[in-house]
Amino acid sequence: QEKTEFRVAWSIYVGWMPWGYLDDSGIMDKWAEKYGIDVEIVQINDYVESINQYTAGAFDGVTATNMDTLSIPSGGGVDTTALIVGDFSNGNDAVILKGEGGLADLAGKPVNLVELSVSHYLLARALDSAGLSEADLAGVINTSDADMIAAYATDDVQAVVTWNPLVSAIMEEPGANKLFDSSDIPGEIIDLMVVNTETLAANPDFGKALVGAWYEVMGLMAAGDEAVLTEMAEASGTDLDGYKSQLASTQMFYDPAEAVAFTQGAELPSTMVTVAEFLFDKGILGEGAPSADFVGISYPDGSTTGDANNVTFRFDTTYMQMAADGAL
Amino acid sequence: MSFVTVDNVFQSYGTRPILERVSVEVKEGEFISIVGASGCGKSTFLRLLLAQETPSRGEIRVAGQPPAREPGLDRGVVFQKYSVFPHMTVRENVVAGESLRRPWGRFFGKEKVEARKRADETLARIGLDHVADAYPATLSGGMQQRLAIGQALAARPRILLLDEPFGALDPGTRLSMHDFLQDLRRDTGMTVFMVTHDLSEGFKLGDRVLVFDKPRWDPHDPNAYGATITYDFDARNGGIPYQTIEEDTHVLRPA
Amino acid sequence: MSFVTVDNVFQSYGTRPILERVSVEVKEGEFISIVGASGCGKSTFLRLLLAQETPSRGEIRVAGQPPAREPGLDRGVVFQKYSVFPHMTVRENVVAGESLRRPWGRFFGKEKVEARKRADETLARIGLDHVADAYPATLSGGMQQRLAIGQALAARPRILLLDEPFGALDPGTRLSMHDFLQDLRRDTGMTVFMVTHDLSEGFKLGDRVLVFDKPRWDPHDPNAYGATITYDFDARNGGIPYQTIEEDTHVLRPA
Amino acid sequence: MRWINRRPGAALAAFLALVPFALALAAYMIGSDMRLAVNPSDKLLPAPSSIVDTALRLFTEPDRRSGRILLWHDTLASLQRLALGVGISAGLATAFGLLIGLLPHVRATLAGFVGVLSMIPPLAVLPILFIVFGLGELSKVVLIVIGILPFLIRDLSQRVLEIPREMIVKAETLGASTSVIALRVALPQLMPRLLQAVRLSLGPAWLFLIAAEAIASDQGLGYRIFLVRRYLAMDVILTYVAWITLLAVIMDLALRALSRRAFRWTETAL
Amino acid sequence: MRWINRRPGAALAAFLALVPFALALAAYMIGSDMRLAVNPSDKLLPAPSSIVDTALRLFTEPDRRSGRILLWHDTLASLQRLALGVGISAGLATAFGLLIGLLPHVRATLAGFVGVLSMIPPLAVLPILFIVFGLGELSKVVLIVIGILPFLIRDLSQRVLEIPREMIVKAETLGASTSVIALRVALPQLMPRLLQAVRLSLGPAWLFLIAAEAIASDQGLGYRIFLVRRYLAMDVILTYVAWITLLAVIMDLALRALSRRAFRWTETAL
Ligand SMILES: Nc1ncnc2c1ncn2[C@@H]1O[C@H](COP(=O)(O)OP(=O)(O)OP(=O)(O)O)[C@@H](O)[C@H]1O
Ligand SMILES: Nc1ncnc2c1ncn2[C@@H]1O[C@H](COP(=O)(O)OP(=O)(O)OP(=O)(O)O)[C@@H](O)[C@H]1O
Ligand SMILES: [Mg+2]
Ligand SMILES: [Mg+2]
Repeated sequence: QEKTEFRVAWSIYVGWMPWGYLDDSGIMDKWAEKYGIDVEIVQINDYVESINQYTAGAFDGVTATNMDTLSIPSGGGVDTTALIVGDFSNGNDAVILKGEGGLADLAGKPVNLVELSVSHYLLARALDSAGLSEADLAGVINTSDADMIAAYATDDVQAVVTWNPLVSAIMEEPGANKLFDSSDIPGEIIDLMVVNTETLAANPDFGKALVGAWYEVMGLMAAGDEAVLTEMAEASGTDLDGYKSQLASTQMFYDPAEAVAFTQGAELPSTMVTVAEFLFDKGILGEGAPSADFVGISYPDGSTTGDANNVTFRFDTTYMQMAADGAL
Repeated sequence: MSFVTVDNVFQSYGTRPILERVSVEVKEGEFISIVGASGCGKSTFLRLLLAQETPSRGEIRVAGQPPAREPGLDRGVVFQKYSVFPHMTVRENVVAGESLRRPWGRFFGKEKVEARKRADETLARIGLDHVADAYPATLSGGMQQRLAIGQALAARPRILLLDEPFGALDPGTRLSMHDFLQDLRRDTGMTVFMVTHDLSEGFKLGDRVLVFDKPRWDPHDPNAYGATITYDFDARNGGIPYQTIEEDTHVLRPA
Repeated sequence: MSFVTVDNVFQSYGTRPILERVSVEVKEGEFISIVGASGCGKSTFLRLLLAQETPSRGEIRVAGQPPAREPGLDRGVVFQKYSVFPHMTVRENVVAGESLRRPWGRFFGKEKVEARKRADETLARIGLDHVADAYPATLSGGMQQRLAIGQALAARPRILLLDEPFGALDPGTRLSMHDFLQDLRRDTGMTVFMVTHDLSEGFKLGDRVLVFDKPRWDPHDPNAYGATITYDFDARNGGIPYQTIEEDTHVLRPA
Repeated sequence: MRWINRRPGAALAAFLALVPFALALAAYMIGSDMRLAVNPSDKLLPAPSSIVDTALRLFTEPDRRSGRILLWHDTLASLQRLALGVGISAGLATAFGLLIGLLPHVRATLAGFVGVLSMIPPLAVLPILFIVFGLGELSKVVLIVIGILPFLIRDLSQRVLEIPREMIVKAETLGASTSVIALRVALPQLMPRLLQAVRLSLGPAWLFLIAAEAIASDQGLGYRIFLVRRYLAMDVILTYVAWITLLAVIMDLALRALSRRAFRWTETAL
Repeated sequence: MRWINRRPGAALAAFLALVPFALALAAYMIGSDMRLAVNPSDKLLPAPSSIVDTALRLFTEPDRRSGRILLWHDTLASLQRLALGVGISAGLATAFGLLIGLLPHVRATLAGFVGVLSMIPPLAVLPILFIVFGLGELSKVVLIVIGILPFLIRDLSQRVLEIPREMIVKAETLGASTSVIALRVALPQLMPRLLQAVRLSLGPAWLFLIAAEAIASDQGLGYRIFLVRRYLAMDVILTYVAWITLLAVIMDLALRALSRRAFRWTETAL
């Protein structure tokens, strides 16, 4: 239904820091005013909680990865549209071993990671590439991201999978050995701004305002505006250099046209199928899910993967295209 | 004419009988002392008089009214402990004797001023005017009990029930409390029931002394039977019956 | 020859004097009753005798020994409450009278069997053999105090201190406890100090009755001075001094 | 008659006791119905029937991957940690409670320190715990200990101080040394209070257990709840929460029964 | 002389009280030195001097972005939530405590329910709380309330039940109705217990506040700790922990002083 007040949640992560900036700087308000609506941007510390809140209907949009969008809101029957494809991880996520060795040496070792997260997915892909499976490990130990660095410092921990800024902090420790990172599977871990499909359909202005504000900040970042970057760096708890190094391993789509091209690319459907299979294998798609194809995903060209009668995850380039065309 | 009528009252807790066949008639204005061995049911009898409990059988009527179902304004009470409100000053405690019956439990405005004046008169009479603004905890045991009696009287009950009111006081204080109580009685002519452990106290103050004891006794099960009134002495004639009783005190000894 | 010597003892709490210039000599085997108004320092005096507290000035010697610094085996004590161990059975309480001085507080093996036998004898003597395996909480007040005294005696102290041992008992039980205590004394010939609120009890049991009171009195500050021994009666001659004393009881009345 | 003097009969009391539970259930069912009407695959408030299905499955069906029934496995792991944490705390608290309560020197030394320790929010110092105690079982047990020990020590030392001085003096006159007083007089009287304090601290103990399991673990009730939160499996979460609540209630009742059994001497006369 | 009878003098007592703090500090300094010797940029146990530097900075230097001194800002936000949560709980607990303690019918209805509620681990139902109460200030306050209210209700209703029956009977004989008994007799006597119960529940209240702020917030002491925990900025964390501890100690002392002031009637005679 139509409305004029919207709430969007975001959590702290390299590629999502612009959401904090466009709220603080007033850019969001400017764009919202332009379309005669009101958008509240809410920062939530706990990433999973932000997605849960969105799924429960407390927010109209949320920042999430492609994988978590598929498993939580889409798996939970909330029809969700990927409004903005902001970046993909290009080294931001990594498998790190304490000491010398390669992927094969993970066999028989416990691995600490946030279970069922993109880290878990990355590990599965890494093991795949080395011809191993999770069963070859001594186990995966669910470890909160907030405590990953402290955990790494203990003797119990031999290998971790995690994301930035934790990766850069851990790599500073002597002996940290990066075995595999997301640059080895480019384009598979995608950071999105997803919104409720019905809300978006009823309120196109909401989509326009969000996209417009986002790409204004993208422009500033692309231009290397240090004041902007510094503010983002500090909001994420690090400094300019730290933030820049994180950005280096993030494939940001500063230009909406690039995002459109990526979303329309032929790789995306096969990536999503791999992700769905991973989720099904872990039992995340729920007990009602008879197969990995339970949830349908549609793509900009109208094609779908999974159950075409149960499409709840839509990649839609309409609004990014408008930004690319300067039509906002 | 009988003012308080106790008619064939039984009381048990669970299956255990405490009181059996208790019947007694009391005239208005009489002072009844109640004595008996520890645990024989004296306090229970007082609770029944107070209507705090309902007897298992039989009934208790006051002034011919139907039996009361809960404690109320017509019966005042003073226990050995906890008979004044610790969070109120001495004066507030006396005012509470009149004000608690009000919807908010308080007086307001002019009424309040008047109630305080009446309270101060009562305090002067019971000799507590010099500590009117103190809290009860700072008073000696004797002063606390004096206050408790003053507070109970401020509500103008028709019957006053006292459960070992002087049990925790030392002998000197006790004697002065006797004088105090006798004076008050002279002034008000109230009907009083007083439980005491001290026979001489009972005879000194009472018009009648009721002795509670178990008339039947099962040596294998001491709790099989309840107590009843085994003696009802006329005690008006000073200390004389006390001498007579002395020979009978074995009924007061615990088995 | 003096067995217990109290020599010019003062005791204050903070700046408040409780006892002043207390001196008294007691022969071995004497029974000393101590009376006085509530709060005048009777229990304090007993604590000093017990060496639970050290006097601010003066000293207390027993059998010519240097003043004790803490309670020990030579002084037994019974308080009004809390004088038996609630978590031990009646028999264990009596055994504890002998065993607590051991390194582990227990007897083992043969010693244990013997101690139990001795305890059962004591229990028979104090009339508690039928409840040997009960816990104190299930006993009446009188039986608890009898046990407390039995336990104290099991340790064979040279002096026995009693602080209102019968204060919480009803008159019947009290009388039988008097008999009990008098029997015990005849058997053991112990030196006893007993604080009581009941003058007649003091005179009945004691060889001497010490009266504590404040000899000086400041009407503006009732706490300015401490109490001392104002009378030291010879009470051996039955109840006769009691009659004499009656006229003096005003010293026992609280101000 | 005043309401204060009216007592419900046994039948009415039983009925009244059920009312709030029935109301809570009804409120849940209405909420769940409303959400499911809008989105039939809503995960937030699953229908009671589907919770029951899930619960049955969790309690009986082995996990596909490991072949173990995870719920029992998690329960065992958590109870073990809880028992260890609470047991160690109770032991330490008894020792420290006796020392602080009985010995003025120890009291002067430790009372203030324990008071300040009890004010430190344990969750905030987790990283240090990890380093010192590792990430294994030990750190979870230690978090529980750190979480409840200061409270237990404060409570128990207070209880020791409340033992009537008369009783300790009596023991002294029977020749008891400090250690005999501690072992034979104070300790037995402390035991019922210990059970009571343990009952009180089980709530916080569960809390810290869940927090510890949420942070680094591969089994346990708290682990599972926080894991399935990742896909909002409220049916699983609710089952686990109900199960934890049931366990907590059972433990509480068991401790109460134990306390009545073991310490008959605390019962007063008829 | 037995140790049980030996008392330290005032000077010795003061010294002894400092000993454990000094030992703790020394242990920290040694640990820190050891780690820093191996890795000079170790973050886990920063040198005390660098903690002091950080603390000074946190307390005095405004944040560049917002121009506010974050620590004061966080403190204000957290204290507000804490005060609201504890205040609301205290109010509700007083009302329910009076009702449950005085009225047999309410007791029959609610006592069991509150008992079961108090066994539910609040952290496990966090997601539901956030959905029902939103993510604003309300949900943080509500988590505190849910965390401590059942305990407070149980404690206070117990205290009401402990009011000597004699006193209530006395009020009845003075003609007091149920509501007058509640307001004029039970309530004033409950107040000192309420303050005491609030003191006891401040610890859990802090815990829940920190947990709530860790999940959804953009200011507050707990938020900051969790934010910087990702970078293991132990200097900041330790400063915040020390600050929280100090605040908790001050609150505890203040409540104790208030209780002594406000309820002079609880003091016994000289
Ligand atoms: N509410 C109750 N439930 C069960 N038993 C009770 C109850 N109240 C009292 N009793 C028992 O009833 C008996 C009589 O008690 P009551 O208090 O009337 O005795 P009493 O004569 O006043 O004794 P005392 O002189 O010690 O005050 C006692 O054995 C007591 O244990
Ligand atoms: N440890 C203490 N610190 C301060 N004052 C004390 C202490 N112990 C007792 N007092 C005070 O000393 C005075 C004497 O107390 P004590 O107990 O010796 O009196 P008592 O004669 O035994 O009175 P009672 O007949 O009531 O037992 C009392 O006013 C009491 O308040
Ligand atoms: Mg009685
Ligand atoms: Mg005394």
